[in-house]
Amino acid sequence: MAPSPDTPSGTTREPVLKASNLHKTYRGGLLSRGGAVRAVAGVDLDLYPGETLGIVGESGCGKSTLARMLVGLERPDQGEVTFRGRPFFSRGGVPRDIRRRVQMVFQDPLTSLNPRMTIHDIVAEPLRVHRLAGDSRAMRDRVGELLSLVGLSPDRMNRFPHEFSGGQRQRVGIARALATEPDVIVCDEPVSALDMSVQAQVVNLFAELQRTLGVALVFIAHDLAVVRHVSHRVGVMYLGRLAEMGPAAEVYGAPAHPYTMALLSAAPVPKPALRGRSRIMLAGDPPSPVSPPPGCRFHTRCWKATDRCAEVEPSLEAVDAHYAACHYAERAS
Amino acid sequence: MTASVTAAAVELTPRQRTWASFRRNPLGVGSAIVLTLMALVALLAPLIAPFPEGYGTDTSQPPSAAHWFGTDDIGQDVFAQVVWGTRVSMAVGVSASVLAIVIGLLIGVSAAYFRRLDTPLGVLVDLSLSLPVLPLMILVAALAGPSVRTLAVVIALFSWPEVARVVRSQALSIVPMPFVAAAKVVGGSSLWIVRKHLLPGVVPVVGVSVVLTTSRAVLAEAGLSFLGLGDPNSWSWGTILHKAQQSGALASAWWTTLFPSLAILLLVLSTTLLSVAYNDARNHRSDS
Amino acid sequence: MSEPPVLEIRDLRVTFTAHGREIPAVRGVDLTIERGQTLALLGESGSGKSVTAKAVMGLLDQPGAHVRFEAARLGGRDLLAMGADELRSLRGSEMTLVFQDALSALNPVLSIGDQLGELYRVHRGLSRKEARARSIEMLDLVGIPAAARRIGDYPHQFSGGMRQRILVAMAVALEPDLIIADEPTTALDVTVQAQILELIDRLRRELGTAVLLITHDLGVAAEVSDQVAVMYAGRIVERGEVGELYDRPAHPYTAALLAAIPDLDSPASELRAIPGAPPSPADVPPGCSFAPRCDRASEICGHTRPPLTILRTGSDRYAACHHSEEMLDGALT
Amino acid sequence: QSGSQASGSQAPASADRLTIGTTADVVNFNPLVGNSRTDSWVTNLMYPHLTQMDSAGKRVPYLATEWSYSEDGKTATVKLRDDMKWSDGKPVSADDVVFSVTAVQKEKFGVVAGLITALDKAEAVSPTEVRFNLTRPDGTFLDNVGFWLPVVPKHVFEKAPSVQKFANDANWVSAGPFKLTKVERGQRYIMERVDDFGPGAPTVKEIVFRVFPDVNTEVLALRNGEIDLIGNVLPPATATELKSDPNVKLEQIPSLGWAHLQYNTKRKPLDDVRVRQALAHAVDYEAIRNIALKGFAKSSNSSVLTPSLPDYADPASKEYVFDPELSKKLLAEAGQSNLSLSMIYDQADPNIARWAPMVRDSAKKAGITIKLQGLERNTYLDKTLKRDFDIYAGSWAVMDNPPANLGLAFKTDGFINYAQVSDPKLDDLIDQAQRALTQEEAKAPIQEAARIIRDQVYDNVLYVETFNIAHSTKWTGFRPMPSELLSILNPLSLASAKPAG
Amino acid sequence: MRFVGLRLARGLLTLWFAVTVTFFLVRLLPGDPVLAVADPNMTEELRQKLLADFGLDQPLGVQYLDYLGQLLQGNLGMSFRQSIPVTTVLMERLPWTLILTGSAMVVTIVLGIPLGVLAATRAKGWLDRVIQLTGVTAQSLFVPSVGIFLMYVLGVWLGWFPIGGAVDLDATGPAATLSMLHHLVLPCLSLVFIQLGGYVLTMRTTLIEALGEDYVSLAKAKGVPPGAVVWKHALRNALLPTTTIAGLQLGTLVGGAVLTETIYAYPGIGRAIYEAVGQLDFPVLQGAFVLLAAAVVVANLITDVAYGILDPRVRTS
Ligand SMILES: Nc1ncnc2c1ncn2[C@@H]1O[C@H](COP(=O)(O)OP(=O)(O)OP(=O)(O)O)[C@@H](O)[C@H]1O
Ligand SMILES: Nc1ncnc2c1ncn2[C@@H]1O[C@H](COP(=O)(O)OP(=O)(O)OP(=O)(O)O)[C@@H](O)[C@H]1O
Ligand SMILES: [Mg+2]
Ligand SMILES: [Mg+2]
Repeated sequence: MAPSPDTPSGTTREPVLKASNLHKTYRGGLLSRGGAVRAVAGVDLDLYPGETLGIVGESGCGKSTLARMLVGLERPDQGEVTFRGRPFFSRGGVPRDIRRRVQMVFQDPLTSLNPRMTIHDIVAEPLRVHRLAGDSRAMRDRVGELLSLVGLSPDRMNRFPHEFSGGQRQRVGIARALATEPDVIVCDEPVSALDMSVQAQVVNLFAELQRTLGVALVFIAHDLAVVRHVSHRVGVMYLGRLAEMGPAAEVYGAPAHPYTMALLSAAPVPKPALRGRSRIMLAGDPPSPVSPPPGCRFHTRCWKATDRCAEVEPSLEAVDAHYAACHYAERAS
Repeated sequence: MTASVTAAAVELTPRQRTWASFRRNPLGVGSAIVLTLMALVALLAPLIAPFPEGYGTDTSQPPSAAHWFGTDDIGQDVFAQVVWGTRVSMAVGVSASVLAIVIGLLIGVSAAYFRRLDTPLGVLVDLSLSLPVLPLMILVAALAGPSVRTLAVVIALFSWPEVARVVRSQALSIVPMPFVAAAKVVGGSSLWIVRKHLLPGVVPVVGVSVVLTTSRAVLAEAGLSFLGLGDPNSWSWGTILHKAQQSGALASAWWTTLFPSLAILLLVLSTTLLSVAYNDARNHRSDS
Repeated sequence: MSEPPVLEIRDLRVTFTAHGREIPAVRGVDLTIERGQTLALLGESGSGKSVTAKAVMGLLDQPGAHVRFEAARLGGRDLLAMGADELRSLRGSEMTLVFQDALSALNPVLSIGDQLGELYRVHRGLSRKEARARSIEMLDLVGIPAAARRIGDYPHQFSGGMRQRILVAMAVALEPDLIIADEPTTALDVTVQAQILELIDRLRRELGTAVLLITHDLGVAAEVSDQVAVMYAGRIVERGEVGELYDRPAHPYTAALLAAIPDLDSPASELRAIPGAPPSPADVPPGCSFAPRCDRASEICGHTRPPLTILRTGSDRYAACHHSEEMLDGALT
Repeated sequence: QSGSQASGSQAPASADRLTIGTTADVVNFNPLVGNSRTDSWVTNLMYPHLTQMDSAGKRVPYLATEWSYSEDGKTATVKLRDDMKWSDGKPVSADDVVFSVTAVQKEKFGVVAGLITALDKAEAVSPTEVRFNLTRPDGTFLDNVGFWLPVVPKHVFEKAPSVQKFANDANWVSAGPFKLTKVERGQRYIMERVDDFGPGAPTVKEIVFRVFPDVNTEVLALRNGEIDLIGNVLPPATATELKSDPNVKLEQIPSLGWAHLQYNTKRKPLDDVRVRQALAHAVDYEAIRNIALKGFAKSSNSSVLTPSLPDYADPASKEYVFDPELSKKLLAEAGQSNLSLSMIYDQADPNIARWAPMVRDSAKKAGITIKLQGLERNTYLDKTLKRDFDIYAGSWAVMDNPPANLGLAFKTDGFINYAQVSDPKLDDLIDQAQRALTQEEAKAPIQEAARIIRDQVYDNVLYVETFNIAHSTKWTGFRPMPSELLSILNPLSLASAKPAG
Repeated sequence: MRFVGLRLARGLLTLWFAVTVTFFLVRLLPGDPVLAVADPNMTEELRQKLLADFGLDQPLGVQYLDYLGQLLQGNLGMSFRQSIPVTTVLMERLPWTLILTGSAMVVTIVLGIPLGVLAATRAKGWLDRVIQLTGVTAQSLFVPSVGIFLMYVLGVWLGWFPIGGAVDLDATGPAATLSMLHHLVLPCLSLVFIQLGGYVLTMRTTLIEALGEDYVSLAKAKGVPPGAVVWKHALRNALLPTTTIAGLQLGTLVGGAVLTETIYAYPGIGRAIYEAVGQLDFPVLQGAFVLLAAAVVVANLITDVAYGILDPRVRTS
């Protein structure tokens, strides 16, 4: 029941990364209080070679948790992630070659770089771990190459992260992710921490890298416009589940799920002329993932909700060219 | 990009910034100087004063030009005792703290990194911290018999939980950092991460810990020696006080108590001030 | 000009001394807000927006901060001539502040009722009971359900959106002349952000308050403000009516920002990124601060700083650029 | 009046209360068990002994009025006073004496048990006469029993299943000059005068023992007027200093014991007498007495018969000379070089802790390395009993009867034969002295034994300390007795103490 | 409730740990406890009998279980030396230790909080430096040195305070209370000296931190008077870490009490421990440790409760 591929080339190929029925619940420790947080509750997705899959959703809906499971940082409670058909978690942990093939770019470029290591050491770390470069000379060359690739001058590789600007730091993070020549890069809000004037540089870099290197990207962000800009397909998450998933143009152009509609309509548009357009204002706040509402998770804030929504949880089903999890999904026709 | 390069170039590294703001703190610099001097005194004790032994004819003399700190009841030079005491007190302090740091570091880092160990180790640390330590030290020191080595080991044995606690909390703040996750994604093993990311990360707090544990160890050594559990073959400040007390001269020969007490105060005070200054310098927020 | 502007600031300069160095965070800012008007102060991280707000509120009383105004008037009253107590009595009643992060801005150990009621007790001298009654009214006003029951609750017991609403309630409680909202919605989800912006806007309309809205989101500014001022490196580089400014930016920085925004409707393959990064506040280039990144920069930009001047074209438009006239001309042709 | 006023030292004393400082609590109120100093001081005031001692170590009457041996030396008889009463009104009788000695004999505990091995059976001949049947003639028996055995009330102690485990911590029934009325552990012990005390009613109405952490504080308290008397012996340095204090009087008390070094004769090379002699000549005796003891010590001429017991002392004995060269020569003869030995001592003993380093330093001059092992008291005792040492530095507190004491200390397998001496000739001489029923008879063999001990260096006596006991000049009338146990805190002394002027 | 339950369980665990550690440490002491009781020259037969009497002839494991069993019934055993129950020995001492440490704690808090506030609100000013320096110096003092110094200056030279003991013999009624306080001053002062620094410094740091928080800025922005900003808004938050520190420092306080009681002949548990070590009185030693550990546990529980009261985040969940 996974969404069918809708890659840029439109061909049906084997997914590089496939997640099926992922669940992750954070339980408090022995001595802590509070209930279990159901961060991700049943997510399926496929990632095809060379495509960019965007994930949007509000804070706390489980985007990062999903990302961490996709790269094997977190072991799903239920379901599994496979890389080219091979499961991530075998007995001895994640196999090294899968580790090599799936990389990640983090949200905050400063905290994801160890402040005590030079740029060279940071970018060289994956090379060292996987013994990908011979001697230290070869290592330097390779690091220089990677830095050039992301538009950084190699002669600054002996400096420390704090000597770089936000955008440059994020480039270092990208260079590190590229070091092992991965097939998949999962980006968890890679531009949200950047200044608006720098954001575009990095977004462009991603687009370009993907074009030239052909890596598959999972691009997570809360900024709808940015996701729209880079993604071929887009998934919309709400409270640990996918509400809608499909080709970017479809999801943005003809949203089927009420939540997607609300999200699109609430996003501020930098065009004063469009002010005063009619908007869907949702009532209340997103419910807490500690006790998600029964039935459709969105029904507490949904203007279309009926009794059925409060009882039956809708599954992700095909709606026109994309998928939505709503009993009353809006069809284009 | 040139503008940002020049902009960044003026920024100081955290270490330079720490050093710059440390340098401006007279108390911190003063303490560092005092500590260095005391370390020198400890190292060069044989050049400064002869080992206090035997007896002299000028017994219980107040401070004078011949005996700067006076003499004790068998005519030994208190100055020489204090000088040589510096050696033992500092040696015990430093070795106990090094030992405590090693244990505390191992336990603290393991507890923070290996989640399964955290609860048992955390409980162990908490439990050890809530024991009344001095009585236990008295007991164990009595058990093991007095020698400098025993003292160092005993003090270390009861000082590591404090270190472990500090290390653990610092390591716990590093473990969830994205750069640790990044190292994991990149394929680093647990050992790799502990070695390359955690240990270097806790070094600054361990630095402070070394200083504080040393001063606490010096106090503990003095306390135990004062209670008569010190090494009779060597002079430490606590031993001088103990002998002064034994000879019943506390009330009259004030110099036999004052100078070792001052030495203890000076060492502990300067280590504490040093760590406070270092912490202040590192904590850039409080600097504004 | 029958009524004096609610806020009038001339030549605000703020310098911090830290680590033996001077950081001129704000270098000469003029602001005027009329009654019932919303002025959006735009600018990226570190450009001095928050410092400006704090300086106006008189909150920069810490050692190491040096604040200088040429003139500061609130509703015609000279703030510079006032004593500390007088100023304090203005704070919270005549001018109020809404913080970005409600969780850290609300005192975790005091109940909401206590924190809200404090305003009435300090400024109006009401009794505990009266203050409580008024607080409940205020919570009702900003849409906290079951306000009377929740008045004794603590901040951590509320959701993010509710906390932000409580902050807004505090800001409007005593019907101030001026509300300064420092990125009041950055920590919130878009759907909740829309609610809060709506709330602030409603209260402004109802009470006729002037609002200084600080944001770095061009979309947010476009949605709610009447006037926009753009800050760059501690200075206002452009200001004007929102529609005009977005349509025909008179400063290259504004123009570049607008061009760098991904557009939901037209996902172009390449964003127009601004090269480089904002200068560090401790080390701003001479001349125009934006010159190193500006594609229009000419020789004069490198050494002569353009003042903020009123523009020939447009109504009440100001810009600080040697080339603004040609920009506007270019836009017209 | 003995409150906290600092100027208290100026006010005259009243006979209402005498406050004595001590540095320890009473551990056990059972006089047959308790063996700390404070225990003895307090219980001595409550439980009479048969005899006391004069300043020359001669026994003087207390509960006993007369004592003697039979011709064959196999029975000893003691006559008791008839005017002593337990505090519950019952008279102190021969039955109590018999009960006390029999309990010790049966349960074998405390100091006394080791001293009465000759006892076969004790019986009350009349309420005021006790007869001891002995298994062998023992001229030391009466001295030992008389001096060491506290007499406890039979009608109280017999109720306990084991006398040894009887805590005796409340409702005391006593017969001394004072009775214990109140105990505040860690603070003080309050004793009240017994008006009809047989040997004469005490002057002081109340005696308070107050607990202090150390002598330093006691001295401060004495000067402050908080206490009237320091029970503990003053460290020499303190005594020197207090000498000049007009408000303080020092009583000089001879010690019945001595400080000494013992060499473990079972360990090589200490089994060689030349090595022991070399060690003996490597000690600077004068310096130890003059510097460490500040002159408050007498030489005993290297003899175990000390000047404190003039009746036994041997004037011919000569102290070893301090002569490192001679030591070296002796060592060379014995074929020893680079001799390195360890020396144990009780770290808590201030005097020994003072002179132990001096012993080490003087030995160095003779090329002998001595490693000091100042031990915590219990470890020290343990090592001593296991004879686990090269050199033992210590002191014996009360050696009141040479034939008895030398037997324990130097006879093969003697209880306190720390040096593990095993010398048949010595054993013989000591036995001879013990059998002697009079002191005159015992003198010759015991002096011969002492000479052997000196020549063979079975014991190296350093000095006999002169104890300084300080009291406020507001008090007078004390009757000093030798030894730290009795000093001026003995029952007869405290019973006769009175305010000065 | 769950919170209180967990804390209690934790307290019990700590107690068990303390009991176990001390039990085995005490047994490992060299020397022979029997020696301390009887004459060193006793016969082997008597020795064995005594060992059996004290239960020391059993295997360690059995002794341990036995001890735990007795402990559960509130029985700490009999003192070897004094032949009376350990509980009796300790209960006589406990009140004094409680009075001493309790009063030291109260004085420390009463002095420490205002001093910390004073220093924090004048951060980097001269008063701050003076307070900080004093605090650090006090913290660095060696307890016996302070004790001797105070005793000599205030007790002997000036004669203001008695130099040892806990209460005058003759005092009764209110005079006794006065005398008790009079005796308490010096030991309490010594303890306050070593404790105060820690409190002031923590108070200062946490308060400076709190004063930089947004909620303090907001309070100022609301026009709250400066005094209320500090005492109402910042202080209550700063007290939280201070409370934790207070809990952690209890161990130090107890250690300080041992030295202080020893120096001032104060009849508390600390002195009892010192004496019991010398006498190898296992049961007393052990009992004292257990009691001290229990006191620390109880005090920690109180700290936790205080924390709960101060922090609604704990209280309301
Ligand atoms: N390690 C963890 N332990 C407990 N709860 C966690 C943990 N990590 C995440 N959570 C919780 O799981 C939920 C989902 O978190 P997640 O970080 O995946 O959200 P997100 O969509 O990435 O949000 P954001 O946009 O804020 O980054 C949240 O409620 C969060 O509090
Ligand atoms: N207390 C302070 N001490 C020293 N420098 C400060 C202080 N507060 C702010 N600054 C500096 O002043 C500059 C402007 O800061 P400000 O907080 O006004 O930026 P901002 O525009 O609000 O940015 P953001 O969008 O990140 O909130 C920054 O470079 C900051 O580092
Ligand atoms: Mg996230
Ligand atoms: Mg800001």
